[in-house]
Amino acid sequence: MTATSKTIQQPKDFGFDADALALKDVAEKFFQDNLPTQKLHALVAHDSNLEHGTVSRWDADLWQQIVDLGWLMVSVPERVGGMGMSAVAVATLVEQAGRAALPGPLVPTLNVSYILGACGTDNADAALSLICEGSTFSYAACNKSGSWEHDTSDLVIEGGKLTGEVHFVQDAQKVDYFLVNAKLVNDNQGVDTTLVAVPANAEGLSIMPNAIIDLTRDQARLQFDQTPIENQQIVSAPGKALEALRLATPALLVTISADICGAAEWQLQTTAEYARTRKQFDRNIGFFQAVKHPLADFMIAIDLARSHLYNAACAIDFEPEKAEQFARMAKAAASDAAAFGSKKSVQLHGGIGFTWECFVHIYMKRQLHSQTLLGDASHQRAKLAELILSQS
Amino acid sequence: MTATSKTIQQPKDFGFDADALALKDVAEKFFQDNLPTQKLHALVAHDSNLEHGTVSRWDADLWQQIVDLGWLMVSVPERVGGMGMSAVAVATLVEQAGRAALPGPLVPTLNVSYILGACGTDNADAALSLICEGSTFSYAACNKSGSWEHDTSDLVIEGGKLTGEVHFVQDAQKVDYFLVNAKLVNDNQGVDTTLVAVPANAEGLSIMPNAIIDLTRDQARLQFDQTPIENQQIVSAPGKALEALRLATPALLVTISADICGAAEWQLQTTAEYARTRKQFDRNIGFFQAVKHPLADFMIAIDLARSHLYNAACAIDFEPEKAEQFARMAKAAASDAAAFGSKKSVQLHGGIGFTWECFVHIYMKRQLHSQTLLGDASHQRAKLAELILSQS
Amino acid sequence: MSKNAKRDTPEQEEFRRYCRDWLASNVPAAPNFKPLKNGAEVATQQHLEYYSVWQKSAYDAGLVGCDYPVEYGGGGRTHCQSIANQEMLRAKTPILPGAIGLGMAAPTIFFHGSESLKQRLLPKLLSGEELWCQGFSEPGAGSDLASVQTFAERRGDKWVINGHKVWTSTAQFATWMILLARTDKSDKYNGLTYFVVPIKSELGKSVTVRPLIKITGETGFNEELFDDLEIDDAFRLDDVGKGWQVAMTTLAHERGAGPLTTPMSGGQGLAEDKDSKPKSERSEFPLIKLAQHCVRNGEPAIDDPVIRDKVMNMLIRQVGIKQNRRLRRVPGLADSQRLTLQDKLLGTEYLQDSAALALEIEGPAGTLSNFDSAAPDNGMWPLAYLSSFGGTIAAGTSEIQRNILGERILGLDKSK
Amino acid sequence: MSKNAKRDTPEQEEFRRYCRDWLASNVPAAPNFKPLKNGAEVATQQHLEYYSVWQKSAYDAGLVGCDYPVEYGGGGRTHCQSIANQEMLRAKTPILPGAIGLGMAAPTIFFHGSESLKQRLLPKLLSGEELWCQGFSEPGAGSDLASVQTFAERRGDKWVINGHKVWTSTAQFATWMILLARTDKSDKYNGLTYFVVPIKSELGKSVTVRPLIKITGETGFNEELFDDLEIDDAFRLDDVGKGWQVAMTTLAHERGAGPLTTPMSGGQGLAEDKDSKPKSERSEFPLIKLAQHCVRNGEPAIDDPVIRDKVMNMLIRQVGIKQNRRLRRVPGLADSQRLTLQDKLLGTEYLQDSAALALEIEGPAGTLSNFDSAAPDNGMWPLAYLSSFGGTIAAGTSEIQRNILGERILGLDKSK
Repeated sequence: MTATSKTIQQPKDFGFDADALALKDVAEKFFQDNLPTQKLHALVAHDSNLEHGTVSRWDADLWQQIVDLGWLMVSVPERVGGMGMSAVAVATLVEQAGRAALPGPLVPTLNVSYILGACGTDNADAALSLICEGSTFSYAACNKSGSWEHDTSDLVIEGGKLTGEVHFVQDAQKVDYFLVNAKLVNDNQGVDTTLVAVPANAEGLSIMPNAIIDLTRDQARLQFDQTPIENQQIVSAPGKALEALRLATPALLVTISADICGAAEWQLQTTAEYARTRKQFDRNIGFFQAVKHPLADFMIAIDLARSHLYNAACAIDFEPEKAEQFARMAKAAASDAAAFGSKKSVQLHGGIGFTWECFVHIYMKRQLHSQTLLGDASHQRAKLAELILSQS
Repeated sequence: MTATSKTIQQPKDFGFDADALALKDVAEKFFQDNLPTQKLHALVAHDSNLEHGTVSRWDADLWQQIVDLGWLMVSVPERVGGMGMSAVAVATLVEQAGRAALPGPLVPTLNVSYILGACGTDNADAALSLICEGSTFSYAACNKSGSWEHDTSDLVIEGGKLTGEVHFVQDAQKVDYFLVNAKLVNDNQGVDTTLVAVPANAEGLSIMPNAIIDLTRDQARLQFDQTPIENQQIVSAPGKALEALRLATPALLVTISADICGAAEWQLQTTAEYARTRKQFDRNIGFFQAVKHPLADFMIAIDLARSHLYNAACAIDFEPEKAEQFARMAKAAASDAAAFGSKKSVQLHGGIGFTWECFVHIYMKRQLHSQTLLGDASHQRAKLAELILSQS
Repeated sequence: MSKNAKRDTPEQEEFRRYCRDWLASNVPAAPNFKPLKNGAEVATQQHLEYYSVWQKSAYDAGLVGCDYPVEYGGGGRTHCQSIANQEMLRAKTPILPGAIGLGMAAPTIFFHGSESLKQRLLPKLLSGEELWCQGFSEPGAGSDLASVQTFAERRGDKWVINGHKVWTSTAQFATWMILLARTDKSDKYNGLTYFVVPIKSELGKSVTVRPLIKITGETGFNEELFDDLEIDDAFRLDDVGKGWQVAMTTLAHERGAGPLTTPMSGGQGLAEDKDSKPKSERSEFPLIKLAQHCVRNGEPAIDDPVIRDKVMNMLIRQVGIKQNRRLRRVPGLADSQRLTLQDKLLGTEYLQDSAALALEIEGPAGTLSNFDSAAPDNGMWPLAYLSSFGGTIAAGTSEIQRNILGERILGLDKSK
Repeated sequence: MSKNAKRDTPEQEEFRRYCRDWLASNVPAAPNFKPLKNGAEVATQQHLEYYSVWQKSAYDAGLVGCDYPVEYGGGGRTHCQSIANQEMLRAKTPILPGAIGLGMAAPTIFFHGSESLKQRLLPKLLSGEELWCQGFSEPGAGSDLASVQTFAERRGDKWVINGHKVWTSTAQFATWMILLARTDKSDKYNGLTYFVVPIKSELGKSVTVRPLIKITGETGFNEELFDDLEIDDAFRLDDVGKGWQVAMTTLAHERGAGPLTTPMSGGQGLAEDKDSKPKSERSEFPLIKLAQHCVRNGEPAIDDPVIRDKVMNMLIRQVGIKQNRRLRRVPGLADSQRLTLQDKLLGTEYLQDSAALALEIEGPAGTLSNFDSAAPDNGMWPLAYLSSFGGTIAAGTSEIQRNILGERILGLDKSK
């Protein structure tokens, strides 16, 4: 595969080669076999009292299988022992995980692998090696208001100590390490945004879980109080952290979009199956256009979102100057598809859809959560407008 | 009717009294009898070549009947010989005219009667007397970009001469007078926005018709070249023109919203009638939810818009401090209802709806025009936000 | 007041004065829990006691059931229940716990019950001593009520009932249930029969009541299993096979379209009388305040013009719904039935869409549940969004509502 | 090129070279009118002449009809039409005027016509000497094609046709029409028969062709009235009563789903090859430029964040449609049929919604028609909006498209 032609920068097939196809097929079968929806429901929805809803239960054995399959390192470069697969391959893997609504830090770890890959330092490579060994990471950067920008972290490193609070950290109770975005205060050069790998059991770190709606994830606020930071924990090159984050942004948007697309396909198929078999007024309800047409619209929305997804993923590898643009389109399309489809998946199930025992609410709640991650659809459109209009 | 209670400022029935009911009933019957849709079609759609589309044909005899019924002066105060009816009565009259898609300067003249009524000068009263005698007016204030604000006119009066261009003037080829918004240049006091009544046949005035999509109206650019202005033509009090316009704004928004609501009801009923009788797949197409549900949604949108309409009209008489807020809500609701319903009225008519001989396109085109007059829905919402948020 | 407002009859005028006098000194003190908004919300023994005491007191004073004949425990008056309702609303009384009994069971028994059933059941229903619940919905019969499968088999003078009912409010407290059952499998509409069923006395025997867990994780509804429940034929309403017609009487009264006015009491616990003018749009429209407090990407959400546009659109919908309710009472200006039939759809979809917009306003904080102390507005919005599907699904889904509008108002062919 | 891209067969490779050579020196100069984008747009004698000359020349060179057998005037090649099409697109040749003949009539005649009809009709169809039109739609048969009422009555060896067809492109120039007629009133689907009908020779006699005026005031379609048109039984395709099945062959090829590749030529007059990567999104997405030039309430429309949000949403849809077309060709990654069936709906609704947004951007100037010199973008947008309903109505309305998706892809019960 090459991108020699001046007019055709991307390969027509999105770079979806035999390796990618194999990964997709294996992942599809793996989740079908190992995490059917009734198993997921028993796992995460076993307690309906949300007062206890501060940690999502996950299946440690299943997770170990995922680690053993090497899926944490699909996007880790080959030079540090990873699989170095194309972004479109990674997207299809995450889609299958999203379709199963997998509880576990797959997306957070993949995201960190992209950020570390963009750092290009020896320390970053060492952290990538940890991922290859099965360690999990989550990126921690949000201030209290949940900003979707990279330079708003309230964390500070001064005199080798990390202090402050960071919010909305994904799967915080499941990961081994946090990749923390902090301002390094340096007497000579002022303040520099810096990326630091911190173990979850670090001294001075308190993990304060949120009570959240999504049953398949957990989320927390991290409180650092004089947590000691060694030099080898600093993974970004001096003055280059924001640049690395900028480079990794399209991949971060692609993974969450892929998760949404996969979950949406589950919602579509599950609701269509119900419409094929549920009878009212002596007909399967799929007969009624008030059921059929929203499902057709949902299908279309999913397929547009998937088209954007692969286009964005392909751009990461073949057309990096367009990757952020396309990735923002993908996240906007995926979020809108999910909002529409989640609503219809519950509504069209009727009374049963309003019960805890029906599976659709698990996916609706996961989608509501995913929609806001890294910015919702209207945020993506605002950023897209900035990107497009600045080209004039 | 009084508004004494502190909590209930508006009468519950919107001030819709026996006189208003009588006016509504007479108007409804009048337009049914005298302007059935086939007559309208023969009148305005007789030539399908839009190259000739710079004037909408109208029925002078019909218009004279309208004048004779006194409908130009329904909102002219009784003290100057008008009928001084409630705004809600005026709204129901205009609704019926809109339902008939009446070609003729009814709304423009009513609008000017509200502006003149708010001026409160002897010259304004003299102009109102002209309306009582059957003269028609159109308000001319837009600059080239079609601004929806009152203070952006490019016209200037200097040394008793009016010069400049004004755009998007409604029914310009049908009215006897223009009420012109101009900057009066005064050596002592600087520049003052001023309202001036100018006869359509004034010296130095050229009327340059637009070619427009709407077949039931005409629109033009007016070019004034040293048109002489006498003192008695100045209808606003010094320094008070913008205040008068601000006072009249809710009424201007109410009349166009009423026109839209009436036309929308025609669109709904005509399309429902088609759905009751047109057969496809051996069923009347109204059986199909893809036809039925959009019509139900259109009905709902119309009724919400009408509810806003009467609330806004009632506020003009009983709760003036809220009138602009409510009127902007009414115009937003009416414009959105029209956009949705016009689209469905053509689409649900299928192939026949795409032909010139079917009547639905006449209403779609009138609605497209009405939607932008005085600002479309998103403009109204932006203004509404300003009004509401400034109350904090 | 406008000319169109209805005048009281002399009987009504006198009764209004009586109600006002009585209420002046008999409205109970607010409870020490959050006041409920309607009878279906009764969830605890504490609720039940507080509201039963109130219903009995209002009944004894003649404010509940006043239009029912004296021989059935009523007040024997004419068109006076609406007066009592208005005055109880005005006086902000507590709600009545017997909402399903008063609104649905009572008129159905009155129009279709035998003389002896009326005498036996109505007095304790009106006084609130016996609570009622409704057994219509089933797992397989939601929108299509006529497809109920719970079967009543005739055995001499008895009926033996087996089946499964769902979405039953207050079944855990009810003495009686109105029940629609199939008595003939070969005829969908003419194979239904309507019964009144004693459930409390059979609990744990042939009747099992279980709480249903909602999408939010909360309870609030029940399901009931009938396992060879035997009842007397005297508990049948109207003829065998007439159940569908009897159920129409129930549903008409549920929708406020039946001839008998439902006793309604309340105001306590309601923020605002829906007919009185609020002080400002902002105070009863929480999204503006929410958007001012929430930060989206570093700026208050309300400063984002896209959010602003959506918030204004929602405000316009809210005001429109209120005005729509006002408009429907103005004869000559609007078709009252056309507007009334829109009400459920408008209200429930507004609640859903405004909750969805609230989540958009909240951004990342919208992920937090009502059990997280950092959640804006105490985490009410994710809960409100999930709960809103109860509204768009129950009592005629939004899809069914649109059918009704197209068919009854626009005369389109039935979609079923 | 990626590994998945298809390779040419040796025959295709050689033919591609031949096409390229021939085209290098035989593409005609641009016409002195605005080049047309497809055969259905042919409206004047001038159009007809220019494009007929081109079709004849391309046919003579073997680029049109190359996959048809030699005995029917074809080139006798295998899978070469797609090669010719690609090369003609690349060379930006003029369009072919015989689109309905080539795309719909030819494959139908090929699969269902008698040997003598094939020999008689196909050569002049392929060469463009005889133009064809399609007589399917009727005033009462739009979405429901099987309800055609135009009646063909058998009289010995002849058929006598009476009826009314509508929405016929280029009927005024056509020699032949493919016609679906009813031959049995008692059987909806099995009562149809398919004919080829000489219409030019009967014009002004038993056939009347009249222009239909569109919602825009423009012409472009025709309607035809048949008044005792007598044709020979030899003009029947397939058996009596098999018209519906024959029509399916026509429709499958119209939608690009039939086995025979339609000869397509063009590129002249098209802004951009849809498969090649544009230089920038902005150049092929006119709404951004429009929003920069139009003023809404004193400011450039593009500075209004609400407009911006809508413009970006439309851009996302446009790019999505393009990527959807790309995705459908990647085996293993997507279900090609599922995506292909969305294409018409996506494209036509995008055109409608983007034109509506353009009108919103234009504000008051959106009232101006294409005949007003002050109209932005030469007044194309109001015209585009009105014209867009042709797209969402013709060839399967958007409502029918959604049925197809729900039924064929999701397996839901048929709504009819």
